[in-house]
Amino acid sequence: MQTHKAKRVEIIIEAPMERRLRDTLSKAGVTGFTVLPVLGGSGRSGYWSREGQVSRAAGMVALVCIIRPERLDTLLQAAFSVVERHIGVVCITDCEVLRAERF
Amino acid sequence: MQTHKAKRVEIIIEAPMERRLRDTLSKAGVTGFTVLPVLGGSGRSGYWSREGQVSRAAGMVALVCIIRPERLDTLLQAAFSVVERHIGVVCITDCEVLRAERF
Amino acid sequence: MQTHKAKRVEIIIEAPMERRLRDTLSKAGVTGFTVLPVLGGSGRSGYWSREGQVSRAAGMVALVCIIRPERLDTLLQAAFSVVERHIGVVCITDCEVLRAERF
Amino acid sequence: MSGILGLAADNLLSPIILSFVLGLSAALARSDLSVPEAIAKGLSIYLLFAIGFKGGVSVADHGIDLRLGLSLSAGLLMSFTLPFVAYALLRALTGLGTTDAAAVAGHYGSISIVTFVAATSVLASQSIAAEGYMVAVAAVMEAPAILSALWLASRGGRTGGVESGLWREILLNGSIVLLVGSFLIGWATGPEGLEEISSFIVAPFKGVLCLFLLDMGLVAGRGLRGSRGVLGGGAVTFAIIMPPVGALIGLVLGLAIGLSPGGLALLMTLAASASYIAVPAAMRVALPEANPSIYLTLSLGVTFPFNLVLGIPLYVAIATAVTGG
Amino acid sequence: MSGILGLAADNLLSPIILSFVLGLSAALARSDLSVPEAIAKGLSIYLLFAIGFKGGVSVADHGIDLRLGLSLSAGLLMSFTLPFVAYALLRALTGLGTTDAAAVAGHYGSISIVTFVAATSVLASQSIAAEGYMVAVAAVMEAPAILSALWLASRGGRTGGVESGLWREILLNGSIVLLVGSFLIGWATGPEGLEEISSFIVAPFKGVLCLFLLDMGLVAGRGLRGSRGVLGGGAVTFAIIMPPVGALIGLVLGLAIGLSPGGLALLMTLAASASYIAVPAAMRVALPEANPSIYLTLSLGVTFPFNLVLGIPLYVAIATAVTGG
Amino acid sequence: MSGILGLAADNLLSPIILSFVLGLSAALARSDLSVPEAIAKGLSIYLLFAIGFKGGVSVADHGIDLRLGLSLSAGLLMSFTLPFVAYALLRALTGLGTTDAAAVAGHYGSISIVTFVAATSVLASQSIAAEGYMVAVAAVMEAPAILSALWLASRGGRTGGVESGLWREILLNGSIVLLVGSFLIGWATGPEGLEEISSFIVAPFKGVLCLFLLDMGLVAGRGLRGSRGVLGGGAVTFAIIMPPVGALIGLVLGLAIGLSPGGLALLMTLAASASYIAVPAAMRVALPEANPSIYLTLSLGVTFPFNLVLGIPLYVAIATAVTGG
Ligand SMILES: Nc1ncnc2c1ncn2[C@@H]1O[C@H](COP(=O)(O)O)[C@@H](O)[C@H]1O
Ligand SMILES: Nc1ncnc2c1ncn2[C@@H]1O[C@H](COP(=O)(O)O)[C@@H](O)[C@H]1O
Ligand SMILES: Nc1ncnc2c1ncn2[C@@H]1O[C@H](COP(=O)(O)O)[C@@H](O)[C@H]1O
Ligand code: NA
Ligand code: NA
Ligand code: NA
Repeated sequence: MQTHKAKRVEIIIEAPMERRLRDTLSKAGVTGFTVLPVLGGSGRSGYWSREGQVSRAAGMVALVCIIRPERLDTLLQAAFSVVERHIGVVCITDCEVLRAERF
Repeated sequence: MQTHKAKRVEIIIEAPMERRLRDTLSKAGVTGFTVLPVLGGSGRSGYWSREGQVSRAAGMVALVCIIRPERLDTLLQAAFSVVERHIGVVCITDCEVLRAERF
Repeated sequence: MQTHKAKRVEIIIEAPMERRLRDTLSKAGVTGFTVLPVLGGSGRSGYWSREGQVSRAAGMVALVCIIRPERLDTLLQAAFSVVERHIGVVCITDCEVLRAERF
Repeated sequence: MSGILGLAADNLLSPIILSFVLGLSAALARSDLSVPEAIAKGLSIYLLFAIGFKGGVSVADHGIDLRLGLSLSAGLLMSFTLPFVAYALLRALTGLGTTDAAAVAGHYGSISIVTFVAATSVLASQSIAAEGYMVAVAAVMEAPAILSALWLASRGGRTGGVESGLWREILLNGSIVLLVGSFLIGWATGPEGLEEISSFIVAPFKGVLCLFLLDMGLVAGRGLRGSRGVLGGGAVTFAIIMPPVGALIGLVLGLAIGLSPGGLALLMTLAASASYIAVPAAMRVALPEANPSIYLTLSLGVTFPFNLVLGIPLYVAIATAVTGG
Repeated sequence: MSGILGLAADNLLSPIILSFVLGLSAALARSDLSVPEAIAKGLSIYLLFAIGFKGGVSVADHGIDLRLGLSLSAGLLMSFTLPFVAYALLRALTGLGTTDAAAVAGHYGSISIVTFVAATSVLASQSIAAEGYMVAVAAVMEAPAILSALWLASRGGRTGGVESGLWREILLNGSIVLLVGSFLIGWATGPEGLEEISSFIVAPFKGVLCLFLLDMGLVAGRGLRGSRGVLGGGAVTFAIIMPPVGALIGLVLGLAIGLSPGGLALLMTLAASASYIAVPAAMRVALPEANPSIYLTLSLGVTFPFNLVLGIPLYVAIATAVTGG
Repeated sequence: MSGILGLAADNLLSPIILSFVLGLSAALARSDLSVPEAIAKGLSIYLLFAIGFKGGVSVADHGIDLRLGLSLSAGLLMSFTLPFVAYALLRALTGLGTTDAAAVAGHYGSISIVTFVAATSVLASQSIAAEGYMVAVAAVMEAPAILSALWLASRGGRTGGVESGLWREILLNGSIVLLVGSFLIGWATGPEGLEEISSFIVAPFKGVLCLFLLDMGLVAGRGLRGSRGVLGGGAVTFAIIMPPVGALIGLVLGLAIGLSPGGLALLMTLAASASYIAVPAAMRVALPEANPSIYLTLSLGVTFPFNLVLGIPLYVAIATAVTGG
């Protein structure tokens, strides 16, 4: 089938920052994304898991955003402004999509 | 280690369509996939999150399917027949797998 | 923005094996990863979903690990030693990351 | 009239209504208060199980009468026909297209089980008895409206073919199965069965309902916030006019059947309430072109609070007045 | 015999059994009714906590006697040896390979705590007292069978080395820790402790058990549907013969120890029941080659319903008959 | 003194404390026992709703007096100033940097609602009455400490600008809204409202608290295990000294206001307790450089158990002693 080149950006970030990331993306005109739950993880700040948390506050989420290649930099700039001081990871992959008009 | 080329297809779709997507994939001979939960998202039909839902009905799920490159088109055709009239996203990435005999 | 080449490895594995996989990765020096929940799936051993499970025991999880290309083989070797006798999938994608010093 | 207002005021000051108001206010004020999805589903399983079981026990206790069959038929009839009434009203009051109007209409033929539960709890607190089998009437009213909605939508040019598998899904949806199943269990085990588990399904019932309505308030409030601008005044008017219209039809049928005051009030409540679980799920599959914001906001954001706060005391007052109960 | 049938019929009409049947039917009819995973886990935490606590309080109340040590030893002995009996039966009745047969055998040496809970609730409704420490016997029977299963599997050529870490995992698995822990809490706080929380752990207990068994029915039904064709008649026969065989061994040991009628019925139930939580998890790690569909379906889909519906009333009847209680 | 030790011993043997100890031990022994996140959140919604509601009912019952305003002011004052006391102690006792010390200090100005709940339940079991509005005092003490912490951190060179939106988030955080909301509902519906739902929010309360504390024990234990090596002896000393220091300030203010013995004990408990929900979430956003392991471990792993086991009986004993109650 006919597919179109795009970029898939995955941002793993602390749950209390999710709303801010969403707001910043919206302001940058990025309105398509999906948020996935995260059970636990490990990084420079050690290992954590939901089980060891009193509240959702200390958990993380993964935000996946598929975007046209030419808009990637806008997205990254916006995301970086939020992620900068915080823990978390930003990972970009080449991908292809059906229904390009959606992105 | 020895790896083999494959395609990773990610389909984000409304939860009430999950069973139909699975059935259609099975009929097309696609029997390997994994379904991940989704917390919320945003797209042309606006922002939603599980919190704002009375029932799981209005939520979405992400189905990830790793498949041999030559079978990609069969998969996309099948997926498209389900996704067509519905909201959601299909995203294809090149990938490599261990244990190729599994796909 | 400035990005750096990396590999994204996704390992879908039985939940009771998660701790072992984590321990093995740690021993191999892989200390950055994220664990996502899985709702269900299908493979050679048939279809399963959380709904049909008495305990979390029989479920699966997805571990995502972003790693420098040169360390990929160490990771795969470690992962394979755990996954080998078990069901599950290992999938590797090329990706790019911000803040390379983190990986 | 002042009696009705008094009832409404009493009703307003019940912990149940105030919990709903708390949830609604919290959501509108954008608090992050939320009830986990699993807990909300757990609470609704509890409520369905308890209400079904108690209905069955009451049938075991008082026996079934001829009115059972008539009531079930009345429920079926209303579920089939109310969507046509709703559709006509929608076309008159709003600018909604065929598909959206049909989808909304389907919701108003079906029922809201929580509205039903709230009504039973108002009746209980006023010691008004009702036929136990009204729970079964609620169950049969869930699905038929979907058929009417799809038929209405198909007139608008949509193919309207209902995919095989959808019917099983609708008829065997979790709420119906649990409600009917626990009704049958209650019927089979009777008062002794109830005694065994009454400190689980009777004593804490109202408190659980409070927490559930807290969550309903949160969801309704989030829905209202998210759909600002989607709805015009006409649609909102519809969502307030339709419940009394439905209740009136329920009243006429219920009187004809000869229901008790409590049963009458419940039949009116069923007719007046709108679905927000079974029908939306079916519409996502069968009418994906219809906009979910519209039907969910009307049903959950407008009609549900209306019935909870004003509708139920009104229906109870009218039912007791006309039956002289 | 007719007494046993009468008991079985009574048992069949209890809300607990009917809730299980409702879940089973819903799953077999492919309804989408489901209990969220978190709720199911929450219910099981409640049940384990309540049953452990009440067992401990009863020990605090009646004191321990010499039979406590003997009962624990009998439990350990059965958990170690029943897998060999099961393995022999499996090799005789089915065509399962060494690994699969060993994995299944392990499940039948261990126990199902919900079956135990259901038995205590049948005893309670017939006012038959039982030793409080039977809860501790249940706890010690969870794990040893795993060792026997791995030994059986290793004979079939598998290396069978049990990875370090697995033992801690098995012995400190959540259910055992919660059961033993709440047993100790109940013992320490005694009847005053129970009074403080009895309206939480005693009054609503049976109702919670209903919802839990509804979910067990759903899971068992989905399991049965998913594994059509996997199991032959021989395997199913095994899953129905093995429980009475285990119960018989439990009866002999319990009589030798001199347990009360209630304690005897519980020991028989423990011996007759098969694990579906602790052992499957251990098998996924230690015997990944064994097919989970086989052991889960037999244990949860066949043996569990058998014990729930026929086994328990049978064991209770026999225990009271032989002790003349 | 021996009276206090006796109380502490009694307290130690309550099912509530023992459940916490069970959770703690299970986590330290690396058992996989865990309470699903959704259940833990559901339990805390229940506790907040029940404690708020009962507080409101008690105000409806006994009326408000002049002391209400004074108590709220005292709460505000303490929440603002305790962080400065804590900060000074931290700089004296530990080598923590400005940001980490400020973040920790903020936690000790705010409160732990579960510690408060545990204290009310100790009071209830000793039949010591307390002012119902202490729940409102708890609510106002949640947030102000955050402001003090950010101010302290900003002195250390950080910009400290509090992002718009964070304040709404802090003031409308779920716990505060639920606590204040259910307090108002309880106040509005009064004793009749309580009667309607008391078999839900009164009878099973203590049992639910047991399960919640089981989970708190698990979380605290996992936290302690995960943060070995992060904390020095100085920090741990702080986490044990700060509660009595806070309680002393609470005692002085409470005596000045003229609170009842129960109210006094609760004000001391609030002052002594440290936040582990509202403040950590705010710190993740506003002070991401601060290390969460430090503040969570001190608050949840050291101060919380200290208050639960020793602090509360101590504060209750002192409060009753000084008021001669
Ligand atoms: N290399 C990585 N691959 C995947 N996820 C990571 C990686 N590094 C960090 N993370 C995630 O980001 C969180 C914070 O990482 P850090 O900022 O390194 O402490 C971790 O808990 C993981 O969930
Ligand atoms: N660009 C995108 N990237 C990732 N997910 C998306 C994107 N667009 C839409 N989605 C997901 O698909 C859902 C429906 O999108 P839409 O059909 O555009 O309303 C959204 O709620 C998101 O979960
Ligand atoms: N091709 C695939 N793509 C994505 N996930 C898969 C695939 N094959 C297997 N899986 C996942 O791995 C699990 C076990 O697969 P298997 O070992 O083939 O039974 C399945 O239940 C799926 O969750
Ligand atoms: Na209706
Ligand atoms: Na057994
Ligand atoms: Na404090």
